[in-house]
This record gives sequence, C-alpha cells and structure tokens, in this order.
Amino acid sequence: MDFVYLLLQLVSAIVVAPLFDGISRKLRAKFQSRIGPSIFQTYYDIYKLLKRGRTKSSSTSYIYQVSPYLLFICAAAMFCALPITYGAQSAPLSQFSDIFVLLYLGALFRFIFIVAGIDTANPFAGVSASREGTIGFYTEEVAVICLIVVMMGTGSTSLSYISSLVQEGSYGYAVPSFSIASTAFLWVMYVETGRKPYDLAEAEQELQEGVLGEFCGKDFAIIDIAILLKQMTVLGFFLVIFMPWAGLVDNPILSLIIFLAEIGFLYVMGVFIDNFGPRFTINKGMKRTMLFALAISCTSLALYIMGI
Amino acid sequence: MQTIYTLFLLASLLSLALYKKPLLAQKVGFGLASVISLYAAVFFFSNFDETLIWKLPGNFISLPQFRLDSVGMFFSFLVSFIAFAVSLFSFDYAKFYEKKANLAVFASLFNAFILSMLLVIASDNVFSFMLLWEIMTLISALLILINDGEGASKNVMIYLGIAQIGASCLMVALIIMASIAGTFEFSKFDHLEMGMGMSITLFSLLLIGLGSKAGMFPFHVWLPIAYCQCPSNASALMSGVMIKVALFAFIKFSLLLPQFAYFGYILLTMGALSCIFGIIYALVSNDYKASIAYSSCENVGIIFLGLGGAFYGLGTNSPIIALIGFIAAFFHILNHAVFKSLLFMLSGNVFTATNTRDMDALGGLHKKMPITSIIFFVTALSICALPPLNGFASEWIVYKTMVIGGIEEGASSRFFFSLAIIALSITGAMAIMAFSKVYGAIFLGVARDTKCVEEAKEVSFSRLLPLGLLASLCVGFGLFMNDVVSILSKIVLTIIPQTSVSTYGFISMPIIVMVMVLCSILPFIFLYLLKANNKEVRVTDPWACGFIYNKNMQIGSNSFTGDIRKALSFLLKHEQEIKLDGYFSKVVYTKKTHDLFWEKLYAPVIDMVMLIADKIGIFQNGRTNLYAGYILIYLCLVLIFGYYYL
Amino acid sequence: MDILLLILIIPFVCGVVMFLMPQKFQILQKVHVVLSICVSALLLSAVSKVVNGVQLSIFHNFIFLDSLGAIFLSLIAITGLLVNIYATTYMKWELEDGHINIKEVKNYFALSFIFTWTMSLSVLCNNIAFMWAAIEATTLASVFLVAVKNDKKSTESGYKYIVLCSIGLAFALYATILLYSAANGKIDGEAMLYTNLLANAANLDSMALKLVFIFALIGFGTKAGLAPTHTWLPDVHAEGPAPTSALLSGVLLKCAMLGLIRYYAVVANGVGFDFVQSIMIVSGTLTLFISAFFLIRQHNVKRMFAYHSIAHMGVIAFGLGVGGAIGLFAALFHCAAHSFTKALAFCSTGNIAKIYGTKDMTKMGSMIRIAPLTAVLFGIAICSLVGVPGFAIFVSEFLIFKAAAVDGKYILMGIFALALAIIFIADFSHFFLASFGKVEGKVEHNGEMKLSENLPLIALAILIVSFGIWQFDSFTFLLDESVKNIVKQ
Amino acid sequence: MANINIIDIIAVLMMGTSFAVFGLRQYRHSVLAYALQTLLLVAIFLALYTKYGTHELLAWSVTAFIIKVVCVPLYLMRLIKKLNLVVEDEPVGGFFISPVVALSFSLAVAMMFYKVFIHFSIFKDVLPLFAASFIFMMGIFGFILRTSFIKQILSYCLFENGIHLSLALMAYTSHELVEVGILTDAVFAVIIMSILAKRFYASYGSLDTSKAVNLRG
Repeated sequence: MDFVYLLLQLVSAIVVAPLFDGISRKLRAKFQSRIGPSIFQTYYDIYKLLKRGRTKSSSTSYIYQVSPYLLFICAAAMFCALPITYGAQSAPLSQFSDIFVLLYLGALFRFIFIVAGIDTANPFAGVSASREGTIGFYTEEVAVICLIVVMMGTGSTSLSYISSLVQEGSYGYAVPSFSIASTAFLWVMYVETGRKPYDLAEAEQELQEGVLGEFCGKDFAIIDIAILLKQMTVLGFFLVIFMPWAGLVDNPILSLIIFLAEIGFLYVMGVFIDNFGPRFTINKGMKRTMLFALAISCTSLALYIMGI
Repeated sequence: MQTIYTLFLLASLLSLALYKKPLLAQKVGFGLASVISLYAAVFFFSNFDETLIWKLPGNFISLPQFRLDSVGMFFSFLVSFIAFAVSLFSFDYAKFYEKKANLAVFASLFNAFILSMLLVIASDNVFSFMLLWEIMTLISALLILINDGEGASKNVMIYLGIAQIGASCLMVALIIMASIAGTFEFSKFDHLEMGMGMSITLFSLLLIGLGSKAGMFPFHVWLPIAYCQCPSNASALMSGVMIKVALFAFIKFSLLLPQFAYFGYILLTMGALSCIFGIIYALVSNDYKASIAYSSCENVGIIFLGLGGAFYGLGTNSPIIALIGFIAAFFHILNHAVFKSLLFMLSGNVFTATNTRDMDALGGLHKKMPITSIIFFVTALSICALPPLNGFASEWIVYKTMVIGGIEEGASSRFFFSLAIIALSITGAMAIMAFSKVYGAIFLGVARDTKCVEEAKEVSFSRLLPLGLLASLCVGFGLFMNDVVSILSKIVLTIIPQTSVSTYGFISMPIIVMVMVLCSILPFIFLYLLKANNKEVRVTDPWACGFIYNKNMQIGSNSFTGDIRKALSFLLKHEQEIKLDGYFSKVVYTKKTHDLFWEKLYAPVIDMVMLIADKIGIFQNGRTNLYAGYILIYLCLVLIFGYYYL
Repeated sequence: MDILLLILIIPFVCGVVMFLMPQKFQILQKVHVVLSICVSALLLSAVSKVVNGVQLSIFHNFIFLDSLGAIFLSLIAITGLLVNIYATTYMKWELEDGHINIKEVKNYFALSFIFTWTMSLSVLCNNIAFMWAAIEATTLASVFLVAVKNDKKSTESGYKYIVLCSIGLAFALYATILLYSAANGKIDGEAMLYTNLLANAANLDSMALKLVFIFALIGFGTKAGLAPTHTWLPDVHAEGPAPTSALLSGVLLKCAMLGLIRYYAVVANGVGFDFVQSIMIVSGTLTLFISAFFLIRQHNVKRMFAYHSIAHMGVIAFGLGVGGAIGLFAALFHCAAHSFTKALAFCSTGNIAKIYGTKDMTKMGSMIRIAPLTAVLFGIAICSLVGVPGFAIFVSEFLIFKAAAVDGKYILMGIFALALAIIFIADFSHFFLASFGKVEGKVEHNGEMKLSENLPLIALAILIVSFGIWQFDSFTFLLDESVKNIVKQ
Repeated sequence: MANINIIDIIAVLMMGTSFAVFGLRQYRHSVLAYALQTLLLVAIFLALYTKYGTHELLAWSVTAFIIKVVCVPLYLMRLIKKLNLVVEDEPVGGFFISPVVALSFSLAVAMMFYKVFIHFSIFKDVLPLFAASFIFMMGIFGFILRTSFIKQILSYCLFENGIHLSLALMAYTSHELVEVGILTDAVFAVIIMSILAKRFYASYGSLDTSKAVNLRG
C-alpha cells in the first residue's frame, strides 16, 4: 500500500510541477510588464517537445541516449525520498527516506548531468557542466552544515523520523541552532532550484542548462520534467525538515495535497527573489551570496557545538 | 595457510627461473599468481572465524611466528582476492612492458609482492614485521621501476624516501611498545602500561609510520608520482591493497595501546584533511592516473574518518560507536580495494590503447573501447559514492558514525565530528566533479588529439574479465550491503569489547534500487501514453553558435576546473603560461598545478639538506695540514667536553 | 705447535713465499688462492676452539685469543679470504688493461699476506702497547696496498693515509702509556695486559681512565674513521684497488675498532659506563651526520662507499654509546655485518669500474640490463648498507634501537632514525642512478662477468642475507661471551 | 742534586733542538738537529739510568742510539741528497710566523698536559715531562704547519721522540718487546714515508704537500 501512495505522490508531483512553473512564468511576466504566456504554457511546451523529431551531435555516445532517463530516475527517486505519504512507521520506506540518500541521489543527478554535457562535445554544454559541478561544490557544504545541526540534534539521519520529531514538537524552533539553520538551508535550496542570481532556469543556453543545448524532442521533454521534479524536491526537502506541517494530517492524500500546495507556494515565491536580484558571474555570485549562507550555517553549527 | 605462502614463493622463483624466456615466464608467473590467489581467497574467506598460527621452522632470528585472527583473515582475503583479479588482468597486460623490462622479473616481483603483503599481515613479531614491511616497500619500488624511463629513479626515490621516514617512525614506535611489553610478539602485547602522553606519542608515530604508506595527508605527495610511474597492474595492487595492509597494521597496533578519545580526534582531523586535499588535487590534475592516485588519499581519509569514530568510541567506552566506526572503515577498505584497483586497471587499458596520460589529449574513447568505458562509468559512480553502489553504502555508514559520535555531550567531540561530516560532504561534491571530468574527458566527446585515439581498440577478453568481475562486485556490495555489514560486524566484534546492541537503523539498499526501478518505468509509460515522436534521429555536428564546429571548442579537463581553481586559488599554486606569437597564430595555453605541500613542506627541507651537503665539502678540501689540525682541535674539544661536562 | 704461534708465523711466511714466486700471473694467482685458503683455515680453526669454550694464550698471556678477539679473527679469515680470491680476478683485469705490471701484482699479493698477518697480530695481542704497535703496523703494511700505482692520486692517498693515521695513532700510544703508568703498581701482575687491566679496572684512578679513553678515542678513532678525524678514509678507500678498499673497510677498520672497544671495556669498568657512553654517543652522532651529509652529493661510487664506512663506524660508536648488553651486542654484530657488506660493496665496485671504466655514477646507468648479476649484488650491498631488513646490518640497527628503547633513551632513537633516513635516501638515489635509466657515459665491457669471477661476491651476498635472517648459534655465543666479559653483570 | 740539574738541562736542550728541527730552513740542518736531539734523548736515558738505576733504560738507550741517532738521520740525509734538495718550501704562515705559532701553542698545550702526566708518571721530574709533551706537540704542529714532505717525516720523528721520552719517564718498566715494537714501527714508517716522498717528488716535481689536493669532497 505504501508503494501505491508513493507512486501517487510521484505522479501527482509530475502532473502539477509544470503548473507551478507556468504560474511563476506568468507572474514574472507580470512583474516585467508583459502579458506573458498562459499558466499552462509549460504543459504545451512539453507536449510540443514530445512530438518533435530529434537530432543529435555526431560525438555523442550511449550516455546521451540514457541520460534523460537516468536524470528522471534520480529526480523521481529523490522526490520519493520525501516522507509525505508515508511516515516513520512505514518500515520499508523509512529505510529509504534518509538525508544522505537524498543528498547523494542529488549528487547522482549532478554527475549524470555533467557527463551528459561533456558527451555532447558542445562548448556551451561543457562550460555549463563545469558550472554545475562548481555550484555543487558551493552549495553542498552549506546544506550539510545545516543538516548536521538537525541530524545531530535529533540523533538520526532518517527524514521520516526527523519530520515526525519536528511535528511532535519534541525538537524544533525552540532550539536556536535549528531555527538559524533553517534560514541558511532555505537559501541553499533556493540556489539548488537554479535561479538568479545563480542561474536562470528557463533560459536555455544559459549557465547550468547549457548542458541541454544538444537535447531535443522527447529526450528534452523528459529532462525538463526531471528538472522540474528536482526543483520541487529540493524545496520539499526544506519543507520536510523545517516545516513538516503537511504530515500532521493523518490522511496521506490530504497531506500530499497540502504539501504540494506548500511547494507551489515556495516555488512561486522564488520568483520574487529571482526577479529583483541582479545577476553575477558565477564565481562572484557565489562568493558574494554564499558567504552569507555559509556564515549563517556556521553560526548555527557553532551554537549546536556549544550545546545551546 | 603455509601452503599458500609456499606456493607464492615457488611461483615467484619459478618465474625468475624462466629468466631466459620472458614471454613464457609472463604466462606462467601471472597464471600461477591468479590460480594461487584464487585458492588463497577462498581459503581465507572460509576461515574467517578461526585463528591460525604457524611457526617458521629453523633457527631464524627472533623465531618468527605467523598468526592470523579474524581481522587478519579479512585483510588476507582482501589481498588475495584483489591479487586474483589483478593477476588475471596482468596475464595479458604485462606484455605491454616487454621492451622495458624482463617479464620474468616482472612476474616474479609480482608474486613476491603478493606474498610479502600476505606475510606482513600474518607476522606476529616486531622483527619479522619490520623485515617484511620493508621488503614489501622495496618490491613495490622495484615494480615501479619496471616502467623504467625518464625521471623514474627520482620518482621512486620520493616514494622510498617517504616510506623510509615512515618506516623509521614505525620501527621506533614498535620497539618502544615492545620494550614496554617486554616481549617482541604482538600477540603477547596486551595491557601496555603507559601514560597518556606516551600513548599519544606512540599513536602519532604509528600514524606517521603507517599513514605515510597509506597515503595520508601530508605524506600523499608520493601517491601521484609513484602510481603514475608504475605499470597499472602494480599500481592497482599498491593502491588497492598495499595501502590496506598499512591500514591493517595501523588498526592492529593502535588497538594495543591504551585508548583515549584524543586518538579519535587526531584521526578525524587527519582524515578530514586527507579527504579534502586529496580530492582537490584529484580534481585539478590533468593526468588521469594522477587523479586516480590522489583520490586514494581522499579515500584513505574517509577510512580514517571511520576509524576516528571507532577509536573515539573505544576511548570513551561507547562500544556502539566503535562498532559502527570499524564497520564503516572496514567496509570502505573493502570497497576502496575493489574500485581503486579497478580504476587503475582501467587506466592501464586506456594507456595501452592511447599511450598518453594527458586528459587534454584524449576524448571520445567510448566509441573505440565501449566495454572499458562502461566499466569505467560504473566504477566512477562507485568511487563518487553514488547510490546504489558500494561506495555509497560504506560512505553512508561513515556518515552514520559521525552523526552518532556527534550526538555525544561535550563540545570537542561535536566539533570534530561536525568537521568530519563537512569535510566528507565537500569531498563528495568535489569527487563528483573530479570523476565526471575524468570519465568525460577520456571517453566522451570528440578526441582532442586525434593521433592518440585513432589507433585505440578494445582490449582482449582476458583483460576485461577481471574488470567485469570487480565491477559487478561494486554493484553487488552496494546491493547486498546489509549482508556485507553483518559479516563485517562479526569480524569487528572480535577486536572490540563485546556489545549486545545490534539495532542500528541502516538504510536498505534494495529498496532504493526498487524505487529507482519503479521510477524508471514512469517515463516510458508517459512517452507511450502521449505518443511521443520516435522517428530516426538525425546526426549533425554539435551546435557551435553558428560557427563551424571544431574539436578544440569542447571543454578540456583544464578548463573544466577553471572556476573551482579560481575559487581555491589560495590553496592551489599554479603556473600559467600563455604563448602568443602574432595575431593569427595559434595561442598555446598551458597551466600546471603544483602540489602545494610538496613546495611548502618537502622542497624547503630537501633544499636545506642539499645546501648543507653542498657546503660541507669545504670540510674535506684535501689539505693534509688542515686534517692534522682537526685531530688536534677535536682532541681539545673532547677533553673539554669530557672534563667539564661529565 | 700451538695454534696461536702458527698464526703468528704462517701468514708472514706466506707473504715471504709470495715475494719469492716467479713473475707469472697464472702461478701467482693459484698460489695466492691456495695460501689464502690455508691462512683462513688456520684462523678459523683457532676461532672454532674459542667457540668450544677454550681460552687460548701463549707467552705468559702475552698473546691470547678471547671471544672478543675471535669475532674479529673470524672476520679477518672469512672476509679476508673472499676478498683475496676476488683480488686475483681484479688484478687479472688490471693486468689486461695495462694499469699495473706483473711485479706490482706480485708485491700486492705478498703484501696482502703481511697485512693479514699484522691484523691478526693486532687482534691477538693481549699487551696493549703491542696491540698498538700491531695496529700501527697494519697502516704501514697497507700503504702500498693502497698506493699501488705510481701516479699522483695514488701517491697522495698513500701519503695522507700514513701521515694522518700516524698522527692519530700517536695519541693512542699516549693513551697506552698513560694507562700503563696509571695501572703500574696498582694492580696485580703485568700492568700492560688487557686481561689484567680489565679484571682490576675498578682499582684504577678514574681521572686517569677518563683521560686515557679520550686519547684512545682520538687515536683509534682516527684509524677507525670516526669523524672528524676520518679525513684520510675517503681518499684512501677511493684510490686503492677495489680489493684493498674492501679489506681496509671490511677488516682493518674493525681491528682499529677492536682497540677502541678494549679501552672502552677497561675504562667503562673503571669509571662506569656513563662516561664512555656519552663520549661515544657524541662521537657516533657526529660521525653519522657528517657522513650522511657527505653521502648526499657523492657521485664517485667508491667514495660513496668510503663515506658509508664512516657512517657505519658511527653506527658502531653509537651502539657502544647506547650501551648496555644489547647495545654492545649490536655494536659487535655490526662489526661483522658491516665487514661482509662493505667487502661486497667494494668488490662490486671493481665489477662496476670494469663495466663503465669510471667510478662516476652520473656516467653510469642501466646496469640492470648490462650486467644483472652485478647490479643485484650491488643492490644487495646497498640494501644492507642502508639497513633494509633482511640483510645483516638491519639486525644490528634494530638491536641498537632496542637497546635505546630498553634504557628509555627515546631521543637517541630519534637521532639515530633521522641519520639513517638521510643515509637511506642519499644512497638509494645513487643506486638507482647507476642501475636504472639510460647509460649516460660509455660502456667498456658490455656483459656480465663470468660466474666464477663473481663467486666470492655471491658468497658474500649469501653471508649478508643469512646473517640478516638466520641466527648462527656459535657466532651468537661469541658475541654473548664478549659482551659478558665487558659488561660483567 | 747535580744529576737533577743535568736532566733538566738536557730536557731544555731537547726542547731547543726540537724548535730547531721545526724551524730550520735547510733540510740538512734540520736532520742534524734531529740527530742531536736524539742524542740528548739517549743522554737523558743514561742520566735517568744513573739516577734511578733502572736496567731497562740502559738497554733502551743503546737501541735508541743505534737506530735513531745513526740509522734514521743517515737514511734521511741520503734521501735529501738523492732528491737533490736544499731548502724547504714556504710553510703555512711563512717561515717566521709558523715556528712562533708552533712554539706558543706547543708551550700552551704542554703546560696543560704535563700537570696531568705528572700525576701518573713513575718519575716525578717536571721538566722532562714538560719537554716530552712539548716535543710531541712540536711534532704535531709540524704536520699542521709544515708542507714539506721531509719536514713532515722529521715531525713524525719529533713526536716519536716525545713519546719515547714519555715512555721512558712513565712506563720504563714495561716489556722490552714493547720498545722493540714501537721502534720497529717508527723505522718502517720513516722508510715508507721516504719511499712515498720519492714517489711524490717524481709525480709532483716538488715536496710541497699542499699541492696534493686532488682528492677532496
């Protein structure tokens, strides 16, 4: 039964993800005084891509062919690791929903992303593959520092266990290090969604997604979905640890709906930051902005170490 | 047990006896090595629970006794198993070195090397341990010299020099321990009585002595130098198992000391530093073998993190941390042995096919060597600790150890364990970049230097077979993680105080795989339902902003790490050279990264010694009058010394 | 006739017989080998008696052979024999190349017996003044073994050898005189006999003994090559023919060391071990480090080995300095180990010089391909010299570490380890330079030597390895006995 | 009383001759000075013999006279004649400075030594003991400061004399063989050194040993 719910969780996320993307695009257009596309535009895009024919670069190898599916698997598995429709009591799945599993699935995603970029031999793809790796280098340690506080505070790496603790209130915002960590973690997760000032998710050939330059047709459609799913996952990661209120509802379907709504809200809110911030070159951007996140996370860690 | 040792000795001698027929010797030597090591692996595996003792007959100095307990069995198994794969690989591979050295000697040294490692593990006496330890070092040095060539002797010297410094520390530590224990046999060393200062000093000496061999920071400088010089099968053995032998010795000896929590802190710090610096240099080097070699340093760091947790647990009497820490360390030792030897053998395949180690010259090799490429991909995933492979399994347990250790009260333990987690996570992020780069630059894209890649072709089946075997183990150890852990915990329980607790919430790898498989079905359903366009794919040149595509446009291994190099410029020292002659000519751009620790730590010492060595010649300038003067002056000095200070 | 008396006569007679031989190389070679075997057999039979527990002495204890002497006598016998056999091969090459003439070869062979004779004498003397005279005689006997040729360098080395050794030994004579006058009247019996002195050491004036030891250190230390009075050693070892260097380094230095050890024993039993140990530590450390630094930039293979001899004399001094039963045992073991090793090392330089026609290691290379056996033998010598386990020298170095650890002298362990590490690195880099890589200079003799020519070297190599891993009970017995005599626990 | 004076006087004379051996430029003169010194040594032996009545010293004086007063100087004279040399080369520090330095340092060292020696000596005569260590040191300084090979041989003979004197003073009771052994060594050393000197002259064209610096480092 757990697996059925899990499938439901996944499929529903896939279904609504383009919608959130559409809303945020619409909203951004409004900010920029444009009419903008319909909020269902992302659905149309994906559908159109599915029907398109494909070309591929002469240099590509099997990686090019399998990478869309691999990327999708990673993103989907990551999303499955979020304990929304199941909880700590679900024996098999709670062995799966683990912080490090989630982080390393993300790493797998990144690995395949980079390799796929290099495989196309496209100069842009190569550069953006490099940037993808660099961003990973910057974000990972901040994320982990925040997570250390949580993991050590709760004594577990299991996501479902942590979120149940936070739900019960036996661990949570009363602990100063936890609340400080939440700020930094939100920041990191925002960076991971691939937006300004770190990236521009919907602009192909820009920064990270230059990797996708050589992809087209149905391959591209699958990658698109995978990326959307990943963006939702990283936001969900934040929610599951720091605002696991959706789990308070006993009915899994209901909590799923609440959860998706929360993600949608965060996703759309991201546009505000996205739209008003400047853009930097990657090194400058990282140095200027990630230092704050790092400082915040280190503060929370220091607080934890001192036992506050 | 003695049969195995004798067989290896005979194999070694036999291949040396075929000195005049090197090709036959190669077949016989490596063939025998693989058969014997397979037998040995089976033997050691089936005797995990037993303790075997064997005394060497005859009047040898200090009557060497050989003793294998469970841990020794495990490491012996590891050595012989990896040796099996590597010798199977060498069966064909060694021919590549036909012109450089006599293959009979190669095969003989190879057998002797395996034998020496097995004996080091089994030796139960300070004297015989040191003897075998140095012989192991020496044989490995000779194996490096099989690939004799430009700068070979200098490279070997760096290896031997660091090994010797380590061996001195090790010997001093062991002899002090033996003198305190009053015996030279390790098995009678129990309850050494000493204070904390002494214990930590000895521990540090052991760490330097064995860590230097294991490639720990800051002794890692020999890794890239020696492994790049080495034939790949030898580097596979060295990195795959010789390092593990050092770790085994480290675990064995450190357990004999009175335990303190500081041991854990020292190990965690050194482990964290090794991880980070190892992977940084692995990331920025342009030589794939150097990259793989540096990653040994990283992995040893990870193992040290696990051990750090374990020793912390022993020092603070919390057996659960000790248990999980040791399991983590042992599991990662096992995994590292598998994937590192695999990587080195793969690099051997690449090198024999292309004759270059420069990643900026390679590319697109997948089309020429598909199987090698796919195995490399699996291994790269494994070494990056990506689920669901074995690297992830062990690294997860390491993380688990750190987390459990960090829960403890007390700021220092929290500090060190948090530091370790941070280091490990940075390492994880950089490892992904490093190995995606290595894999991408070698196998994917378009060949950057067409000449190198043109001639390349897939290697023979006998070379692919062991690779496939090990690669399937990479997957297998990951999938059956819990079974491996339960075997390891049995072994670990023999060396730590008994603990009844065995409920540690481990992740379940099969479920991860199941979920992933489940997810993999979705896109196909999705494509089917929406009736995706499945027409033939049109092949074009890569898109290049409208310019005509040129293979030099793709990203190279150097430029790939450009951003990170800039970000880490305070840690990396590079030499950048841009040659520009004339507007229309080609720009030559070279960038070389130096090992900071070589320049800041080793080079000054070497320079100083050299300076003294240069200047000391004044003392001996050939003037007899002066020499006669020395005698008189020395007499006066000794008289003064003798009369006033004694 | 008593065996000791035979030893006093036979080698000398052999030398005279060699002088009277006709100038034909074939005959000289055979006679030399046969006589060497006879002499060595004689010496070894004396040693075997000591091993069986008999203390030999003649002329009212004027000449005697104790266990300590037996160790050194066996070195003279074994190393001397193998080197002498190698010398015939070496001289054949020299003759073929026209470096020397047949008359010089004959004189060389004859003198080598006289040299053996003087060395055995120095070991056998119980009278300390006579021992001094014998050691001085070894210098005189070996001058023309070193300065075989008539050229500048050869003469220079001979000159430095005799001058510096004589100066140094003059101090040793002073030590002898002082010891005698300090002992005269204070002890029973003849005051110049080592055995008497050792037995009554406690009665002697401690100031006198301290002074005596310092003089002896300078005196015998000069001859034994302890820094900074070692200066003659590299020149002489580098210039002499390979077998001479092997004999000088392998045996002669040990005989001088024996002199020092005898004084060490007397003084230590008189004034206590602390004094002698600290002096020896200082001397040993100084020697080790000076030679280690000289080794680094030494590209002449024979000079390198010469500095090695100094370094190992330093090790022996260090062993004596660390002291205790184990330290002394180690020092004595080191004498034997170093003797075999250095003999092999210098003999292999004979082969190497034959192959490349030069002693400069930067001009060599790829020896492992040209002459694998020589390269392996050379490698064994180097490995043993730098203290790689499994070879003889490691055993004594290990024991020195052990002695220091047992006494809690941890700082000494550190110093010793550091010096050994420098020597190790310096040496192996030279070894690789010569054995691997490309040939930098030219190759004069492309190919391995004949097996029969290499036999003595192989025998030495086997000795080195077997002493490294095997425990020879009779040898250990000798060492234990001598240590017991000195330490008197 | 008179005897003591004689011994003291002879001792002082020996010191003077040792200075002469060291300082004289002409080889012949040096050798003659050496012969004279050895004669004085024999005289001291005899004086001691008459004073203390020790038979060993008589035997010593006879052997010393034959070997060291007659044979060695004659041999050296022959060597000088054969090599056709008259004057020595410039020593370290020049002809004037070098003897002064040697003299002062030898005096200083001898002052230090003789006090120690007197502690052990069988004969408690101050001046001869002082002379013994002084002559010995002059010999050593001959090696340190003089570069001429012949001068170095003479220096060897000098410190040999010094040792001989101290032997007579401190250990005359020892076995006769000791004396024989030491003297034999000395003679052989002189012979070998002169052979080397000839060779040296043949290869270097002079007896200046400071030219022999080919072996170094």
